[in-house]
Amino acid sequence: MAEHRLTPLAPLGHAEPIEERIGPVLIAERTDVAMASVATRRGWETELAARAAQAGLPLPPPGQAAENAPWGSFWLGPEMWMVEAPYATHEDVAAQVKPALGEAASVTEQTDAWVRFEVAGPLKPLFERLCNIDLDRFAPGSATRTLMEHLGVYVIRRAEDRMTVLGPRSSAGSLHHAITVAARSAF
Amino acid sequence: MKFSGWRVFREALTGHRGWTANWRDPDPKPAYDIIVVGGGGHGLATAFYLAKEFEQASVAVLEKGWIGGGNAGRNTTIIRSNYLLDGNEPFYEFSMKLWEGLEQDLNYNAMVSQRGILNLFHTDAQRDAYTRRGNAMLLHGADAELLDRDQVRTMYPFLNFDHARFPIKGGLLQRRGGTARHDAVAWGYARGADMRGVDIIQNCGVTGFRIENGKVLGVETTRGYIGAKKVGVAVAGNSSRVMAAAGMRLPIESHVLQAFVSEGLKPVIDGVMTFGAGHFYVSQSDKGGLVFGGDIDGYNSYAQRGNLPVIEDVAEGGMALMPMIGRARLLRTWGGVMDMSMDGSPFIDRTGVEGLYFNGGWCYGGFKATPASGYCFAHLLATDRPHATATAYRLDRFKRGAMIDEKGQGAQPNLH
Amino acid sequence: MLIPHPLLGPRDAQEFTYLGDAALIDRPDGLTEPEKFHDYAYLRDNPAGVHKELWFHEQGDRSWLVVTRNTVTHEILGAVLARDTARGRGRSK
Amino acid sequence: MTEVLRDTSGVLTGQDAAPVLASQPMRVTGGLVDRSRSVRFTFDGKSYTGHPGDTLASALLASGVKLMGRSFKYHRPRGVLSAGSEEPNALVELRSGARREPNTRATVAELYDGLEASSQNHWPTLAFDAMAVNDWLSPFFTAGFYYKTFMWPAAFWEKLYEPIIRRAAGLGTLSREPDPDAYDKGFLHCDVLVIGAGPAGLMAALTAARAGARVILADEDFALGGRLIAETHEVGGQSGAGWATSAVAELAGMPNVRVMPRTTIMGVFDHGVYSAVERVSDHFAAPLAGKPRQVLWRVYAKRAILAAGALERPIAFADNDRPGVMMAGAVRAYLNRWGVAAGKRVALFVNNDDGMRTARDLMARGVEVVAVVDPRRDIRRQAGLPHMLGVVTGTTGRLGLTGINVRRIDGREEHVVCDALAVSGGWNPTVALTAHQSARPVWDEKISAFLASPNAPAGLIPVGAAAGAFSTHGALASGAAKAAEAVEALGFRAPAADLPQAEDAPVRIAPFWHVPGKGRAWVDFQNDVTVKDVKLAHQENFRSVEHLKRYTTLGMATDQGKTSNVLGLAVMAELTGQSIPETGTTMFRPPYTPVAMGVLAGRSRGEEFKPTRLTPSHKWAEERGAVFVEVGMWLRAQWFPRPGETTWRESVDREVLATRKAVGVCDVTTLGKIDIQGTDAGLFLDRVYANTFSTLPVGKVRYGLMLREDGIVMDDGTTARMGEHEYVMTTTTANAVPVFRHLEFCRQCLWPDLDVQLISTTEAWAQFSVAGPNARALLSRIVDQDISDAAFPYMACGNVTVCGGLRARLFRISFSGEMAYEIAVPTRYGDALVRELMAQGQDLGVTPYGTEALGVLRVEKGHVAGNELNGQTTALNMGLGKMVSKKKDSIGMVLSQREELVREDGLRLVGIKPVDPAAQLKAGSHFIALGKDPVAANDDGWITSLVHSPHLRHQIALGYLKNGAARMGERLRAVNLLAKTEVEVEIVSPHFIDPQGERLRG
Repeated sequence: MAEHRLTPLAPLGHAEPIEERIGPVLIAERTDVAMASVATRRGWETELAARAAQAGLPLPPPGQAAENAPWGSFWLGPEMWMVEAPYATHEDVAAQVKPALGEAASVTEQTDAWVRFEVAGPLKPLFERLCNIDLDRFAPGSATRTLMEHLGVYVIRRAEDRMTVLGPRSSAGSLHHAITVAARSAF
Repeated sequence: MKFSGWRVFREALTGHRGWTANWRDPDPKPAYDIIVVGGGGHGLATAFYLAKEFEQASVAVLEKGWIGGGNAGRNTTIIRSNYLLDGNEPFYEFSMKLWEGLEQDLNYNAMVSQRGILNLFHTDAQRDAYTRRGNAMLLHGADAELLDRDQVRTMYPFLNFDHARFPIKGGLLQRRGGTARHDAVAWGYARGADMRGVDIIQNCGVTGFRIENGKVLGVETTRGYIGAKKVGVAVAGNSSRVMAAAGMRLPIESHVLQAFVSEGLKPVIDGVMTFGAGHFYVSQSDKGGLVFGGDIDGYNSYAQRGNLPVIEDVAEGGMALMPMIGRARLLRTWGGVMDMSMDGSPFIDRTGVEGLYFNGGWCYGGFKATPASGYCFAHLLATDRPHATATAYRLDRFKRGAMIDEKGQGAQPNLH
Repeated sequence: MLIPHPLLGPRDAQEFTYLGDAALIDRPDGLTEPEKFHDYAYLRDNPAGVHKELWFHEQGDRSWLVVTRNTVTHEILGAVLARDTARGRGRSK
Repeated sequence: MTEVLRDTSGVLTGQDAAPVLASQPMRVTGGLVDRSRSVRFTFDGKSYTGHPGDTLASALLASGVKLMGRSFKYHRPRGVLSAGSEEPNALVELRSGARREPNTRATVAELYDGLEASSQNHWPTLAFDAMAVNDWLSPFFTAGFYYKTFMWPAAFWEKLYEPIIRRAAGLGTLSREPDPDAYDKGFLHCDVLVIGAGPAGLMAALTAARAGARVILADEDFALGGRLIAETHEVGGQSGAGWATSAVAELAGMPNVRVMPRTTIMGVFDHGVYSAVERVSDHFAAPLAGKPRQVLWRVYAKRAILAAGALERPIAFADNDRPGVMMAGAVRAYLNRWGVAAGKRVALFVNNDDGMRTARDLMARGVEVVAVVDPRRDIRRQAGLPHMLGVVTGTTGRLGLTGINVRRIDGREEHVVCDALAVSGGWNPTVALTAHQSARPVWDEKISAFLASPNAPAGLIPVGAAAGAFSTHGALASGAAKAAEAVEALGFRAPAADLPQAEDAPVRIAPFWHVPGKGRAWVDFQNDVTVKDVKLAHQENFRSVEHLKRYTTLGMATDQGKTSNVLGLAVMAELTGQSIPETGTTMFRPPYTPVAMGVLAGRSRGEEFKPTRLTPSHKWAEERGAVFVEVGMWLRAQWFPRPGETTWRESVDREVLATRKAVGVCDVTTLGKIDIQGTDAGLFLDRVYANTFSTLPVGKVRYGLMLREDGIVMDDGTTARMGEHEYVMTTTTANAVPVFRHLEFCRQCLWPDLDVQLISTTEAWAQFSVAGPNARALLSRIVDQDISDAAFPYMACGNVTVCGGLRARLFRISFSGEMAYEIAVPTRYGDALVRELMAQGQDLGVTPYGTEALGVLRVEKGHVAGNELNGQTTALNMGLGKMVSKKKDSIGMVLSQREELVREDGLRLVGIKPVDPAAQLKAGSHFIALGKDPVAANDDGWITSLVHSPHLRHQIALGYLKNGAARMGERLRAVNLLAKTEVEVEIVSPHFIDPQGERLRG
């Protein structure tokens, strides 16, 4: 962690991220993951694959997420991925990824662009009220971007009963409200 | 036959045996001086004014289905002349003046009702834009008033003033705006034109034009060839389809616009209201239904029906603006095919083919324009000169850079 | 409506933003053929029937797609990445 | 689910025969209501009791209440016609206060304890309605009479006639209060959606589910079984209701099945999207805490089985609308499902065998059947039935039926005393959903009814009565067969269905529509459309079905013509002498039944109408008591009031002056930021911007002007070159999204092989403008590196660290005209950074400023913003024409040069100041030359942006003026006709302060 005298604020506006249990689900705000986007430079497709593999960075196919500690990643769009790593060790993750990929990729810091909610519990009754994904066809390891109460979000299914929701940080409050209201309606 | 209260009274006493057909169903003649393609409001109004104002004795209206069955019978019946730009405002104000005398013109009660139209604003920038617009309206001799929040609240106390995401800051009011009974407008023009000798020919679809040496000679139809000295096309959403038969590409896309009506309710909304922070506008009909709508579906379409997202979007706007509407029930939805132009404004113009004239590009604003559109198209067809209020509606305006873009959205029809 | 995304399968049209006729891919060159810009920017075939059109997966993977759709029935006959269509029409740099 | 699984044994045996309660005189034995419990409710303030399982209609009928409403136009007394959602007559206001629901159909309102209902559309009372005078005036109030009168004198329409008509409009009344209940929405996915849980639907669901498909079974009713629970047919050797109960039980127990009672499929949309409304709480007095009243489900189904059954249609004869005249099927439903007799002496008027069931069922319960009137000559008489070959020519009884007039085939007329008349004109398959995508139903002679068009939506498959298979066996068989086809097409293997035994009576019907004669025969009961009105429409040439509907309002009531459309069409066919298919067909549009607006909006209402975006400094600004303003989805600090300041002007003036004098800080995070990388990034920018960027040195920023392809300005902002192949573009707050979309279009569709990658970083960085003479002094206390003018000159940019090592980005750019920087840190530190800036800047006079001061500063400097970039103006209009490079091809370059856009005398951006410094201007005022009339011909332009400049101590403005560049120093009037004010103004340069820009470089 860089040494400096500024103290961070979590997206929901508190010093620490907050958690809430509603019925069987736990909805937890998380700030301990750093993220950067990785986009293939034109003509460097194979080279990027090689360098990523060497660096242990998984670059999953469309609609998928992958993990290879300390790295995680999910597909954003054609030739573009989001790379995740623990914030404690990779605060400036873009700077840490770029050297490994060099000219093969454009790398952009994304960590604080997003609010991250980890949702644990029975997912279907909650998410069928939130977004248009067919959970029966959205197995663990699936990742997609979709709409949630007018907001563009990424949903990544980590396990049968665990989902990550990434939303625009500035709308953290609205997104949290949407998820909790849906939970109260569902359970 | 002249319609009047006395006539209704007499017929009531004699079992209504005296009423006759509102218009004939003649077979097409071999040829006419002027053929109007399209038996919607604009086509019928054009025929009416051709006969009444420009003494044209040989006029036919060709309609592929039943008259008034397109957008004339599918709109939300709003009339207004609250436009910003010089190219538009004189035309729509002319239309408003024609509306104001329509019953007497037609001897038909189209229920023109000037209960006012209120455009709400929610930001300072919107207020500035409406101030500019209101002043433009007044400069053109129309009426306009700028209301503040409290004045709006006195008018419509049930709007969401206290818990709104985008609080109401005021509104631009045109008291002369309002509604008219859309079907009756088409029927009134049809009856008026028929009485003046116009042949209204239903179930007669135009399949092509006979053009020789750059001049139109007549039209091929599902009921055979019909000759004509001049042909005026006023087919709204089908403009591209029909004009393609004359070899023309138009600055127009066809899009579907949905409209909605609630169950009949005792009167709550007197005039017309538009929400400034979402896609929702509403009025209440004389039968009690809330008549409302929102944005177009947004994709090219010739289907007279839309999809669910727009229905939800409109309902969200309605709930945001007037949360009492939650317990009113949506009764019916339908769709019309809009001739969305590249700058959101219409065309009334000659074409590259001599004797072939075009009226279209009305987007979702065609109903309020019906009288002036008919009058100005008749003027052009009869005199070959554009009417003074319609000089800007030229097909070549994009070549010259003379767009009439009220919304400032540029050459993307679904944004207008 | 459901758009058959070539990479992601069927996706609700609500995730997309519509632009218009796929002919917008064929932009003329501003220096060598300025006279073509009026027709390019303003005239449309606007067919009643099969239409190739541009949809942007704004709430998805940010791909521009060329969707082939019937404007009368709304039936969708296919969808491809606009990038591939553009290359197919000779566009490069 | 418990109520749909309620034990139904004894439906036939009537073993649970309860003593007839005085309070429920019409209650007979049997039925599915739970007689062990009583439910209290009120109608028009009077108390009644019913049982769980009752609807409001069945409970009122049981209590002997026949009169439930008034018709729309003539205010005729109305009773229940049907037993389902097609009901046109028995409409009530349900609940009270803010929860009042007008036009609620008593036939589907599930009874709950404490239910309040009141009748509608009458004055003063239901039994005595003064408005019934309209009925006496009906000879005048024919179809469309209002089109022919009220025209003279012209002014009277709006002043007199229309207000009277409007006062009479509508049926029920809105509360005028906000709907207090919550609504929810959701998405469901399945292989097969089964619509309707009657015999066909249950059999289809069982078949599909047993094959392993994911099945959703939806029915609008709260009790599943459809006609099986309204008839006395046996299925598989047990009661139909019994079989339904076990079928539902089996389905409810399967993991791949979702059984959804109280769920109406309201619409069929493109590509297999169905909308369903689930009434979660309408059978309670109020929803439970946190729970919605209703849920709108968007159902994504690969196939849908339409098992919606059929609706019985009336026969038109004189005064066929009196309370007590009911559909025969409804009479059976009330009898068999609810244990309610429609009357003590019941007559029938039918044109098909189905009607005779009614007589048998009634007699089995000991209800007297006084006549079975049938126009068919070839009927199969049944022993013990009082058959009468003939027709009903009229009825008697004002508020309730007292008798019918019958004309026998031999011409004999007689009056039959009865208190209920069961009518059956045959059945219409419920094909509404198949027509939602404009596929018109087709007439079928065999059953004298419309069936689904072959062009119905792909994957929507009608079965059972909805497909014209009216017998129980036919329903079960077609349900099983079509469901099997459907799932096998989806790759499942359907096990052979074991069909239970059931009746298979053939359809024996002779089309019979109306009884000719004097008097009014109703076609549309709610809208009071009679055969006479149809005749008049014909006479006046409103013959096309659509003209007929619109002219007479046939089928436009809350029931959308479910019981009236086909009858009206048939009458028109008789008049034109054409066949029904030649005359036309009926169309249906969504929704299938009326839907509460609230559920279509879901949670998007009030403050949750749209998401709210907060800036990184929001919490801090709140603590400072900032006033916030909506900017798109954002909430931004508008100004920061200080104690003692009484007007917003005071605060804003202070913020502006402090910024110009010392240093101000403003959160500018809302500006769009797009990260643009790649070896072709510079080339890409040259094409999307009107000016050039490939020549911009690394570490420098440049102002960029972006055009639409039509040559109009789309957006502006600064773009910084952070590295050889790395740029950061900023957009206006409003255009961040459309600009990104546009750039992706250029990248993917126009130049797919350019090496350029884009991603938005708007929210990743908290960015603050630090402006004013002390800006550098303040920032040097924050930034760890040297930012002296030499090291970091005007328009420099770069990566730095702040506060001892936090990575940050610094841009030396100015929107205010002052020496200014924009400093960006990772968003989570935005709050800390602004607090740090305030703390470090104390002695430097640091002042936070909001969007109002921002506006004043930029107008003083003459920078354009939203009001000038309104999508109608060119670079030339803004005085930036020279920025459009003609040397390179860029988006909009060509079309920006069109004749009308480059006119010398076109609009130009100008500065405006009032000649009298004390004068008050208004944005949106138009320019009129001195001495000229305020008319459009003299309109020279308008004021776009107006502020008070504390710096100059008077108002200043920007505006567009015809030939403005050539009119510096000219005096004009700024006219605001809306407020009837005008102010003399002087046209000046838009750069009110520091035109040379020394301050910027200082």
